[in-house]
Amino acid sequence: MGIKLKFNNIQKHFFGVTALDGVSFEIEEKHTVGLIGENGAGKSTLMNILGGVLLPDGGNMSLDGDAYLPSNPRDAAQRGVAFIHQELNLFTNLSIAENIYINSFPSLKKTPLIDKKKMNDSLKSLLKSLDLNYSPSTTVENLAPGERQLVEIAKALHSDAFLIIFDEPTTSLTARETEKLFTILDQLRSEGRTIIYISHILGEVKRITDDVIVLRDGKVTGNSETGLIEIPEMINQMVGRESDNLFPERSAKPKDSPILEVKSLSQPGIVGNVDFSVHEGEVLGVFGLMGSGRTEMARMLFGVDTYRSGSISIDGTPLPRNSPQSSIERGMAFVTENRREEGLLMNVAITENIGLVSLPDYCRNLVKWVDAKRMNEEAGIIGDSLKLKASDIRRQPAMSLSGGNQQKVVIGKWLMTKPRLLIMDEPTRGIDVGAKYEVYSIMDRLAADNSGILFISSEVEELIGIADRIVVMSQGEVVKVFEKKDFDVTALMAAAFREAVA
Amino acid sequence: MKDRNWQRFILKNTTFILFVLLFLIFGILAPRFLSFKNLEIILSNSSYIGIIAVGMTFVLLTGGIDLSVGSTMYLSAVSSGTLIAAGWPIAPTIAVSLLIGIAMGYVNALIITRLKIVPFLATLVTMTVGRGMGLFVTKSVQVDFPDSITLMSTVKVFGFIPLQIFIFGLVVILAMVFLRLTKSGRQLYAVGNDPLAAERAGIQTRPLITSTYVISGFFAALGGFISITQIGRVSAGFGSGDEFDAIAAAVLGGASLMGGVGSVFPGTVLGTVMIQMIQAGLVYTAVDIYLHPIVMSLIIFFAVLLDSVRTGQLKKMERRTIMKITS
Amino acid sequence: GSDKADDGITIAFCFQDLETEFWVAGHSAITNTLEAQGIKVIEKNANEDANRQLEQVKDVIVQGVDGVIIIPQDGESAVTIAKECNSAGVPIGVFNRPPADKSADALVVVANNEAIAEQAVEYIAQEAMKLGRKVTPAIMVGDLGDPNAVGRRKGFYNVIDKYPDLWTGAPIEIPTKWDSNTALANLQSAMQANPDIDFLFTSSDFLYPVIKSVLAPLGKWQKIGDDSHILLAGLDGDKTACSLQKDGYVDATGVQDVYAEAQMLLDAMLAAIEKGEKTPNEWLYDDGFALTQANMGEREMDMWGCKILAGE
Amino acid sequence: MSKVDQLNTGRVGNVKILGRKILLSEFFVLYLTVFYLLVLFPFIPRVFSPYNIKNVLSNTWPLLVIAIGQTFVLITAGIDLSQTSVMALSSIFGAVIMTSEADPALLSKSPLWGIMLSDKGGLFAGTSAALPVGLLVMMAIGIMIGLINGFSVAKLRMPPFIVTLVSQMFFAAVAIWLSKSENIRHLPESFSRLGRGNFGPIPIALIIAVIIAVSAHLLMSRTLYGRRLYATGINPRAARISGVPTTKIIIAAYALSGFCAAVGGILYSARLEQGRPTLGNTLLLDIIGANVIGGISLAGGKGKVLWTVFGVVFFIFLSNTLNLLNLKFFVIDIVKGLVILLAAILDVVRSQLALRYSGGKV
Ligand SMILES: Nc1ncnc2c1ncn2[C@@H]1O[C@H](COP(=O)(O)OP(=O)(O)OP(=O)(O)O)[C@@H](O)[C@H]1O
Ligand SMILES: Nc1ncnc2c1ncn2[C@@H]1O[C@H](COP(=O)(O)OP(=O)(O)OP(=O)(O)O)[C@@H](O)[C@H]1O
Ligand SMILES: [Mg+2]
Ligand SMILES: [Mg+2]
Repeated sequence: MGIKLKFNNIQKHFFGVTALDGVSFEIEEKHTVGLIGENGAGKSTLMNILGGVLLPDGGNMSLDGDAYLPSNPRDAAQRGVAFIHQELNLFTNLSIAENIYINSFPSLKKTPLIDKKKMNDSLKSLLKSLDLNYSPSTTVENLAPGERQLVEIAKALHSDAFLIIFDEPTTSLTARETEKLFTILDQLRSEGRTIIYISHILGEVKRITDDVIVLRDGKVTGNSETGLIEIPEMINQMVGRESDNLFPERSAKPKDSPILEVKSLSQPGIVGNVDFSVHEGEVLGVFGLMGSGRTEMARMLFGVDTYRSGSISIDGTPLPRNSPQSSIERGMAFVTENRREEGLLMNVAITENIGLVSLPDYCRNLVKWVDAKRMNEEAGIIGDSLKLKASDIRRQPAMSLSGGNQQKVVIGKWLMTKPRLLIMDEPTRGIDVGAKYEVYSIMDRLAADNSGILFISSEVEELIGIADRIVVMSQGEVVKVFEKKDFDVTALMAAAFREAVA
Repeated sequence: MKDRNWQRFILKNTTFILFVLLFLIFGILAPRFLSFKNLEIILSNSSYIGIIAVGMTFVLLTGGIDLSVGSTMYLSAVSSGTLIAAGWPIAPTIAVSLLIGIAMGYVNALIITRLKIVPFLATLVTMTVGRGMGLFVTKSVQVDFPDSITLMSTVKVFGFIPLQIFIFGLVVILAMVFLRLTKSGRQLYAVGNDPLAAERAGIQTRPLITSTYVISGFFAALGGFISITQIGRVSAGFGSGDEFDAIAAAVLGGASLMGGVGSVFPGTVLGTVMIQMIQAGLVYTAVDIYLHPIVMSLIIFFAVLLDSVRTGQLKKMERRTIMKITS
Repeated sequence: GSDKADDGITIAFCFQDLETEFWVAGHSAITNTLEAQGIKVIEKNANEDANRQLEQVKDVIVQGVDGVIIIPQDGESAVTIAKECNSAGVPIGVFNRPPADKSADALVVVANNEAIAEQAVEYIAQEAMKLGRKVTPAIMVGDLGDPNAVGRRKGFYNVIDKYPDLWTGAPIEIPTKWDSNTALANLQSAMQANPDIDFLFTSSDFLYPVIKSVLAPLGKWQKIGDDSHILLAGLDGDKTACSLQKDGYVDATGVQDVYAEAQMLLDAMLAAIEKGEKTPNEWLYDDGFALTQANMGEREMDMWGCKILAGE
Repeated sequence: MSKVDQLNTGRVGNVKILGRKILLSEFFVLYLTVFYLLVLFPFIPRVFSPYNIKNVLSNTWPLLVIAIGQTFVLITAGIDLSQTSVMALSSIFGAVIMTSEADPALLSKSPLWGIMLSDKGGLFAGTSAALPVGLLVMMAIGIMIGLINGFSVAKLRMPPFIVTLVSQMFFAAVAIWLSKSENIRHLPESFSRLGRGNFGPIPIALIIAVIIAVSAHLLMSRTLYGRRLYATGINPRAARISGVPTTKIIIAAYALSGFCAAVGGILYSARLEQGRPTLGNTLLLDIIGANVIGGISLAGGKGKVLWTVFGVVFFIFLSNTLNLLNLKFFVIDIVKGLVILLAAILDVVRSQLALRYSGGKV
């Protein structure tokens, strides 16, 4: 088999940060290659160069044996390279079909008009194969994040590219969708396409790739056949040290006194009769399939969305409806699942982002003078404790961080409020193993300090690893609450599918 | 279920329903208002600003703005006036004046896409310079147009459609087809929604943005010409302030200044015609002229309020239902 | 503030805009007369902004002009600007719109909008009486923020109120905002809503092309004497009005004599500069007149528009 | 850059560094204005005469105050087109309260006649309370209109452009209707002093403008409100979830804009010594233009008071010099447009350089 793609000494610097420092490796044709590395290791940057989004500062590439240097995404597409970005790249005001066909609309019998029927018909089976049960003419605005990610995938599958890049495609997908995606990847491979697959979930990488490339600080630190390398070794190559524990030991046991009590919360069509409580020192996991209503429930709890009936109380006192501000005053914190749109002020400095929620705590006197110095210091400390990888956190905008580090900023801004109850919606999505461990440790520390944590996740393993109890939701209702002793992957999955629950 | 569909229908068409209601209310207050002739007059008086507003919609869709349309109208009208006075035949004169519109649009586009100057400033510049150049030509003296031009406003296409309404209709249909059914049209929405993502998706944003300003300039010149056929005279203030009317019509029709949202039909057309209709209604019902703008702005405010309530309600209705519908 | 190096006289001419023929005529009357006498003219256009005009006048004072002539946006701002000139010791002439009061010293030429409108409308009233039936009057009102428009509307109403029995009802008011397109739309609506309108007064002559384009398709653009003729009167006295009146479409035109006004003002101004007066104070009156079908013979050449027409 | 490097690059390098510093400086628009004036100086030496400087500055203050109000709204990604009618309406109300005589021939048709206005003047005619009450009412009107705008935008979720366009139409018409198109004169001397008087050697208008500019600057850059204002402008959804009361922030921004417009209206009315129903109706593009030239983004989240100040100064000097140059009126438009274009181009070059060099520093 020939060489599909060759990187030779690729360099890329941003504002003094070295993102790629002489990256060289080759990818064999028809292989599926895993690309792994810590947050900020340079994976997305390398792919952006490959996809024509960025130009390298030095080095060269060759594709199919010819020199290759795309100056924009169109060039890349013409050379048969398709790219599913880490950040969703969809037009929310257009339909699914239009997003997929955005650059290749079929025309109606030699007129300049679009053949809508053809376009929509041709996609029906594709969407079905992805379990995306929407008409192709549905506007993307109406889709949940996970569903949007499926559209991105559909977009790449639909192109006839022979080199397809997946940059963390499963971050918004649950187990079932991920399985689906893997079947599709298999199919692509059998069609003879070459795939680059970036993920922080090393199990996935181990399972589906032929080769693994490891990046650390912009350099290649590992390059081997997947069969010849085990996960601990991958981690070793990624972080430069051994690590056997994926989850920290829980340092304290939950108390009996409840912090959050939710009683028959309902909103017609969305959630119904949700009852549960989070206790002091407890990590309460929430599991469910995509679209099971976990996010919506969390948003109601925090006061972002309205609900029709039921009660939410913190420390025994009911919470006013629909006011994130008073939720925060009562000690709640909320890491949303959508960091780009709801988590960060993208072009604002990192410290400002971290300080945003706790601003009132750094204000003096009547005019609410902000003590910027003190705030920046504290934000810096939080940043350090999260091992945030940035060159100058007072000036650098959040936008310039790697995906995982952005997530850390979001978590950081809530940690700064020293929350009593922290709601985390898919907080480990897109962050590397090391950072995940840190997030779990943070949860543990908070719990040990008597805070409560509501931890929404689609990864059963991490819930089992860190939660004290797990609530399983399906179709907007709480199906079952599992005690720690009953934790079991199959039982949890079964509950999520509502099998044998009755 | 039926109920819900009705609700949805009403919500989707509130602006149109309000339009019809207003028409009826004015009709009750002044029965002559309900005539076919009146409708024709309203449409005919909407056409020139409507055409400009259609062009403006294109620009707004990409998140831009075109303040120069009023000056473009003036400059191109002044040129055609000068050419006619110099003895040019009508057809090439019209062609030249439209070309001037295209040229102004192209200059806007160059300043915006090549020099990377924000649309507001870029078109503010062409607005002042354009007006200055027009004044340079006329020395502020009004330009009168011969009957051969003004008689065009009485031409009926197919024997019953007034020329200006016909052209307006044509512009609307073409624009609608372009925006809804062509590749460039859909890509325009994409660019307005997220320019960075559009770039990444491989869309050629620069020619697209250029085209919107060219279209806007062209329609400004065309609208200006339609206006001349109706009023026969171009004085130094011709077109000034029309940029705001055009933007207002488009925004009333639902276009967003942030880009990505808006439609030519019903949106902008309804916005334009609605303003014209209220204006006519106020004259029909003989409201004290000091109160005209007051009543007009209250009605527009109400229309926009209704629209935002409706959008909120629609969003709520279209929220996905997660729970299984039991029973 | 005259620190000028050369001996020539410099006069600043600050006008508020040149959007209609009337203002263009006023502008050329003043500049041509001045330049013919070898006087240097600095021109400033305030684009209908009283404040900008104040700023421009201050700017020309800085330049050490010998005199300032303004066409103010309105009477009140004229007072303020005149005071500015008084304190700088520069003679000021105010053209066409009189200062609201006499607290500042200025050379003022006044045309009385209200009176002129009244004269024109009075003629129509007399004509209407001859018809032996009631007449339905309508007025095209200018921009309500412009004092000229308001004065003309008042003059119109003075006559309407004087002959209450002559009219079928209250006049129909048609807003124009001094904008042709608005005027077109509203006149069309008004004619549709009140097909029996048979007397139309336009607050400015510049709207005649619009009036024609609305009335013609209705068959109402007819010469005097025709049964469907609508009594027409306007105000300004421009070229179009003159030719329409000659052709027998327009019954009467309120005229302010822009040339005579310019001459009066300039004479007074130059005399003051000659004498070294810094704050001359004198009011000169132009009562205007109405050029009607009845007095066309004698007074035609007193209307500036007719002079322009004849000159072409 | 190390010391040795600096020595080696020598004078050429120093000039380059200075050039770069100027280009990258926040004061760029100010430097640009100064440069522009220096270029013009040989042609119009009067530009630096004390009278002219005084004149230019006196034109600056009111516009500055109004433009700063606009800045608040622009930062929220909104726009306030109603500022001009705030000026007009507050001008009329202030005059109605303060005027010492009203001519029945002119004003008896006003809806306020007999209620707030008679031939003896306004409600507080001639009393010492006239000035303070008049000023308070004027500012209250500005704030009130701002609150209505803000409420419609933030609470009723209506688009800012159309909301403020409608309120511009509405309140401008109300001002004209209430005064039946007439200007109202005979305002107290103490009021006119605000526009043209001095406090010692310093014009009162300057003091007012500086107080407002400095407070606005501090408010935006140092206080909780300011931080939250930017956050709201950049990403309202993220801000709301982070506990920023975005609704209140936006409403306050519009109220501030209305307030500033009213203060501008006070200064302009005082200068013209009259209540004018059409005050400021042509000022809108200057207000927004000065902001945009200063670098404030219409897309929200970006801007500083200092930038607005420079933008206003640039605009005022531009029209002042064009006046002094004695160009034909139609040439003025052309030149004005081209100078703005040039300034805008330089600003683009500048921000691109800034992007490039900010990397060098870290
Ligand atoms: N536009 C940019 N401006 C400045 N720095 C950038 C930019 N893009 C990336 N970087 C920096 O380059 C480095 C590599 O980032 P990259 O996004 O490639 O990481 P990654 O491996 O994809 O991480 P993750 O797993 O978190 O997505 C990081 O330090 C990041 O901060
Ligand atoms: N039709 C829709 N219109 C707008 N937003 C929607 C719609 N459907 C879902 N969403 C949004 O998508 C998000 C996810 O929805 P939901 O809560 O049902 O999923 P979940 O159980 O959290 O699973 P996941 O987060 O994995 O998608 C929520 O923020 C919700 O508001
Ligand atoms: Mg990445
Ligand atoms: Mg979710």
